[in-house]
Amino acid sequence: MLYRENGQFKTSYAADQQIFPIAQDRWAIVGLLLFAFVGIPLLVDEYLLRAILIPFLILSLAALGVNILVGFCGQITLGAGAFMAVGAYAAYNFHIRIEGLPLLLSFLLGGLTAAAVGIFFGIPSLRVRGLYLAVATLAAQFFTDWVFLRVPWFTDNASSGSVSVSNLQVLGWQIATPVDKYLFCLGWLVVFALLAKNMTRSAIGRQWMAIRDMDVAAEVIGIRPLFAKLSAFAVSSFFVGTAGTLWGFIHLSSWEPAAFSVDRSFQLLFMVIIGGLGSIMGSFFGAAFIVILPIALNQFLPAFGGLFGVTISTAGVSHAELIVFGALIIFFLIKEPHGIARLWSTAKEKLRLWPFPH
Amino acid sequence: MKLRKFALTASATAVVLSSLVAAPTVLAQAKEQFFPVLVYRTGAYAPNGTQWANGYVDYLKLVNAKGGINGVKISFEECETAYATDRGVECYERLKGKNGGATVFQPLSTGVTFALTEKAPVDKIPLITAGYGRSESQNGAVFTWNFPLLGTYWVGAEVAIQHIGKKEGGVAKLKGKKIALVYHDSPYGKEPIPVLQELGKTYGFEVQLLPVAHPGVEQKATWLQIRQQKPDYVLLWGWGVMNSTALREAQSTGYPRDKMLGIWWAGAEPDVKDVAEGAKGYSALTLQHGAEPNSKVVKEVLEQVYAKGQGTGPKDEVGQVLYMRGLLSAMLGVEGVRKAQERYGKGKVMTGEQVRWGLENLNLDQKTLDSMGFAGVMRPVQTSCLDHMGSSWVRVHTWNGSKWEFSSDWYQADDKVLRPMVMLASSKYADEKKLKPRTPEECKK
Amino acid sequence: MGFFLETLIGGLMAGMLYSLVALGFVLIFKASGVFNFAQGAMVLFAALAMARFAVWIPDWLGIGNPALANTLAFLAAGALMFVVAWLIERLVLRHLVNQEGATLLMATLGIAYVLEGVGTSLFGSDIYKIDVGMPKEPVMILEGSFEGGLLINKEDFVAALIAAVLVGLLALFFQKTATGRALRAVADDHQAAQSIGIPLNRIWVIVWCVAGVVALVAGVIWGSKLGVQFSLATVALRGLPVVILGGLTSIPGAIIGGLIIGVGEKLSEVYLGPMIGGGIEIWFAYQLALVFLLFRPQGLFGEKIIDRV
Amino acid sequence: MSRQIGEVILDLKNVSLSFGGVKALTDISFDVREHEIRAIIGPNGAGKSSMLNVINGVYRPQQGDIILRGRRFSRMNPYEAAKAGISRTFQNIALFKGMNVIDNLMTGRNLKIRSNLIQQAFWWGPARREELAHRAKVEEVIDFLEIQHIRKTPVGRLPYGLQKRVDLGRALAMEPSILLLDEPMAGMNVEEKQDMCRFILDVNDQFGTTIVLIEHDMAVVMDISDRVVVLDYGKKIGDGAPDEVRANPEVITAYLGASH
Repeated sequence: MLYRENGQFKTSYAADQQIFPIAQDRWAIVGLLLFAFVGIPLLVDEYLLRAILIPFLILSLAALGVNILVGFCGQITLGAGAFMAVGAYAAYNFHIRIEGLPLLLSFLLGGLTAAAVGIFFGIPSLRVRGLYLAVATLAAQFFTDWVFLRVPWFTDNASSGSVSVSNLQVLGWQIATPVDKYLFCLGWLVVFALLAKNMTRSAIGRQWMAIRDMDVAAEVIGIRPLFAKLSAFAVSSFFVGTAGTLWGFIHLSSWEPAAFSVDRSFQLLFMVIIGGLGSIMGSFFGAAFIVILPIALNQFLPAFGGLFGVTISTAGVSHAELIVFGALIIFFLIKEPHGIARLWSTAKEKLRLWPFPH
Repeated sequence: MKLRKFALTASATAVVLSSLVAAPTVLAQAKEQFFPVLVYRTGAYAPNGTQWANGYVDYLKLVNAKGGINGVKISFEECETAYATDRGVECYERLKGKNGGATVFQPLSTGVTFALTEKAPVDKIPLITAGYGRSESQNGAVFTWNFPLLGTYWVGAEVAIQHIGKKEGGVAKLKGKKIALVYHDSPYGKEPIPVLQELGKTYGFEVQLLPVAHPGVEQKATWLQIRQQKPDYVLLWGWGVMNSTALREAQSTGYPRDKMLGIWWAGAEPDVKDVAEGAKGYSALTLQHGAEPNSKVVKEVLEQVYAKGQGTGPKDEVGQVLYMRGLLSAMLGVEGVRKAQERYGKGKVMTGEQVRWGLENLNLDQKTLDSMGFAGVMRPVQTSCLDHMGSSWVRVHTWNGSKWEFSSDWYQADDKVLRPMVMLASSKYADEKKLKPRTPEECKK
Repeated sequence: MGFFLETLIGGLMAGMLYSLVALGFVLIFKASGVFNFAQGAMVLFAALAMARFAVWIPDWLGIGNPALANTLAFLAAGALMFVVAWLIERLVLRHLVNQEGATLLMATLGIAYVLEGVGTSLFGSDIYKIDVGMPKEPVMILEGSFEGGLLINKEDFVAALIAAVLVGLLALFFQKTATGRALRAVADDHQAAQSIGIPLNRIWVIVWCVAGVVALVAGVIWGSKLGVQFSLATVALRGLPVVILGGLTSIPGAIIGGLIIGVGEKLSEVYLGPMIGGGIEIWFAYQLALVFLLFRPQGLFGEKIIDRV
Repeated sequence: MSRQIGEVILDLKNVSLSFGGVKALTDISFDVREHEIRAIIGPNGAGKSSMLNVINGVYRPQQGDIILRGRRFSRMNPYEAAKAGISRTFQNIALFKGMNVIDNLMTGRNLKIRSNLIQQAFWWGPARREELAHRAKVEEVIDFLEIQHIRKTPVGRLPYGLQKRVDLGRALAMEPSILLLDEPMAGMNVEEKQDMCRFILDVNDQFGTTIVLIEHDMAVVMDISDRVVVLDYGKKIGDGAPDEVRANPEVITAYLGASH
């Protein structure tokens, strides 16, 4: 009954165009942010931070990027992993080759490099679309896999081809403990999520969505497909690229191209599909779902089997994980093609009317 | 409303999150030494990973059946990594604090090893990488928590050249020869390259590099190139299905199998059994042991574990090459604990830091090994603070169409060649990471 | 010259196998507009079934004759693929009629995961052998014409032949039988086909069954070459550039595309690879497909897409 | 009517268009004067929609010129056309289904947006001001079309008639000088048609917008248009004021004749 917008009249367009036009939502988000910045570091142990929360934050950022391209602009990509790799390796090279370059700047430059590469691999989108484009993006994936394995310059001639970083400092802040890493990723994500939201609610976002929904009509209105598509590729790759830098620098701190393989690309695509195409919020839901599901299954299935006196082997769990994962994807596609975000907003609609059904 | 929604969300989150960490920690108080087991029983590398894991777990079960480590029972938990680095890291994070803290990690993946090398010093948990991992981590002064026991890839590469040299009738005869390296395109496969190139310069042979992309099922072009270039020898540095594919392609392009020499990860039953006759004459290095179905320790496993129906894998695979590798790896970890107990108190549960001391002061002489049932399986290992490898004995075995047979004497890697490279690479690492290598004095502590 | 020919022939034979995988894609796409990412998982599943049945069936029935055991295993695996096809239509596709291509694509990715999981739980994740008596040793021909002669891989040759025969049979099936014609009608226009009384659901089951059989044949060939294990699922990724090059809706496209990709990647790896470090064939195939796409967005033989406003 | 019909602003000269050998338009010429309502009629498949598509550059004619305010284009492209002030609606409603009404109309303001991507990302300075200004403009269109109650509804959920109105709204949001309407009244009931007629006349009257219109409903066409072009099988068979066209025998046999 408390979740109502009655009485909250908008007196200006500015008020109507806020990200969260309903006051309760604004408070909830403030609460959530407070909890994330203050509560979680106090409450949560290292395992949760390192194995779940940090990957969740970073993959949310990547999913956000993929969602911009797939969900908002309608260009399917199976090569997101490639742009993570480009971001990570570019940032690595800026980091080690330019003495004294601030880490933040390396990260941003990594993202920008990814954006540039993204534009390049986005060019086919001007000619081909849909499934053909999806496969074309795989070309980017396999090509970058190869480049970072094979061109020693990118890995600073490391004999093994694996690179590592340490002693990360941002503006004098040593990012060493899991809590530091968590807070850094969280801060980064909050900023970029805000930027993403702003883009999607202003002219550029409308251009992307117009191209997605009806590209001929968009062109007739004066939206240039070239600009709209390539800017989506650029922004998306930038996001995905910086997620890659965080994944490499902050999460793994030592990585090889396999960290950004085609499996990662599929994983990111699943996140946006399950989370909700064309929804900022959905990217978070999707990332949470995909990060937690396998770990949860891993922990629950043996315990669950134990209840019935069945020991489920490690292999059994992994197989079950594949099956459950696949089945859930299918289930979502059939039951809720718009993903968890839609479930969420339906629930909110219901809540607004509760306790009256209509 | 906000409050209620918030409370709901928060409690739901709390339930999910706590269930993720909580459950088994309750049991942790028991006096048990916890061995996390990172395995891969699914995915592209499962056929090989599974055998290793079975051997590893069976040995832990054997130790328990025999009363534990001076009375301390071993507890263990598997975690599936699927040979993927990020999943390996997650497993590490999940298991490192469980059941009173992890004793030692053995990730069985070079990629995971690279990632954990950064993390282990912070958590103070030793990392045993018997026969894989970073070659320069032999230097315990810099890599204080890594233990590439029994051998590294550089040892493998150096011995491989020794063996080829011997077959040719002396390393001097290698001049002008051409040796191709068919390798898994990953940190694992790239490790031997610097040593081969170095030796190539010294002895005057040419090294031809032929990378094979993961998972290694597409090698037609590689073997066409081999057919064209006609290298005198082919070194096979593969893992999983890549090995058997290489042998099949060698067969179908007619490259003589007896000119092929594999690393010890390319010399086990899953690699050759389906190629059977087609792989006859193919040789591979061994990490001391081969297939050892007749060794005493295997008999013990069969009697004390399998006879009671507690075996982890199929009985007929007990004693196969990768099974033995897993078993040996577990043994090394257990012996590290045993050694640590000598110093820090017998019958107590050791911390990771104490186990590191144990691993650094490992001294398994032949008598001890024989008494543990490893007679004929392996040779003595003695580590120190500065040498985390302990020994570099290697034999070669050859597939006769139905089983592996030893076909060479013992080799030992040439320290004169490898030591400078290890020192150079590890000091480069120390510089990058701004680490101060341990001095001999610090070691004594 | 001899070596060039060898590479060329090797590429053509590898290409024929790619065509076989690509054919699975094309069949399903033509009839239902589904881009079936699960084709690789189907290959794995079928091969696993075949490999295990070939061991189990003699055990159950006490058959000693390996040829008979293989035949029975093949039939059993084929029957299993029919069941799989039926289940896929029943449980998944039926509920996703008229969804967008992207949704269907994701659904097949889900199917792929389920098939991989079910396959490895039912049949195990070890490496298994399919032995249908393929010749393994190479032969040399034309030793008089070229120095060292031309080496022909008999196994590849037989595999390519089988693939070619299967492709031929499928073409006949599509052209000559009533079911084939119905399938083509569905491919051209779903609604029109339905309106003249072609039952869409049945057609889909049939086409997935056919794709299942194609997967089984591909699985047997690849499994016999490489051993049956998890990596077989990745052959789907090898088939993708082929369909892109050939066009998603064209059976001849799948064949020609397979040959072009096969030859292209082998030649590139052998001649271009050493210059830039090797291991290039996978991405080269994709780039090759991409370059073609830029000039012909619908693939070599695909139907031209015209926008209507 | 108070409006003053002006000079020729759009002139099509000898336009021919074919698709892979099939002729859609053959050697068609006609002009459009400023502020007038110009109708294109003809039986199904006469090439009417193709004609509109040529005018705003969706299709590229093989031959012929388009002269817009004295500038000669041998081929238009949609972006150039939009910049030159041509906007249009679509026969099969080409709204952006994933967006709500306001956002659909806001896309119409796209060409007038000056702030760049970075400014928009930060929702800062000019970007924010612009967003508000354009929103105000869009609200005017909403008021004009009387669709205030559905502003925040996703267009996919709207009934057909309203979708058509939003389609018109999006075109109006561009503040076009020439508005191309492709069967704006197809599929509507009488009441909706009357509304739509009123909006078209009001647009023409209040904003002085030149209108090129395709419509099937003869009564409507004859009522509201100033001049009519008749196409049949891609050829022009008549051109002139409604009454003239009605009297043209060729038109009667080809088109009107078809109805008896």
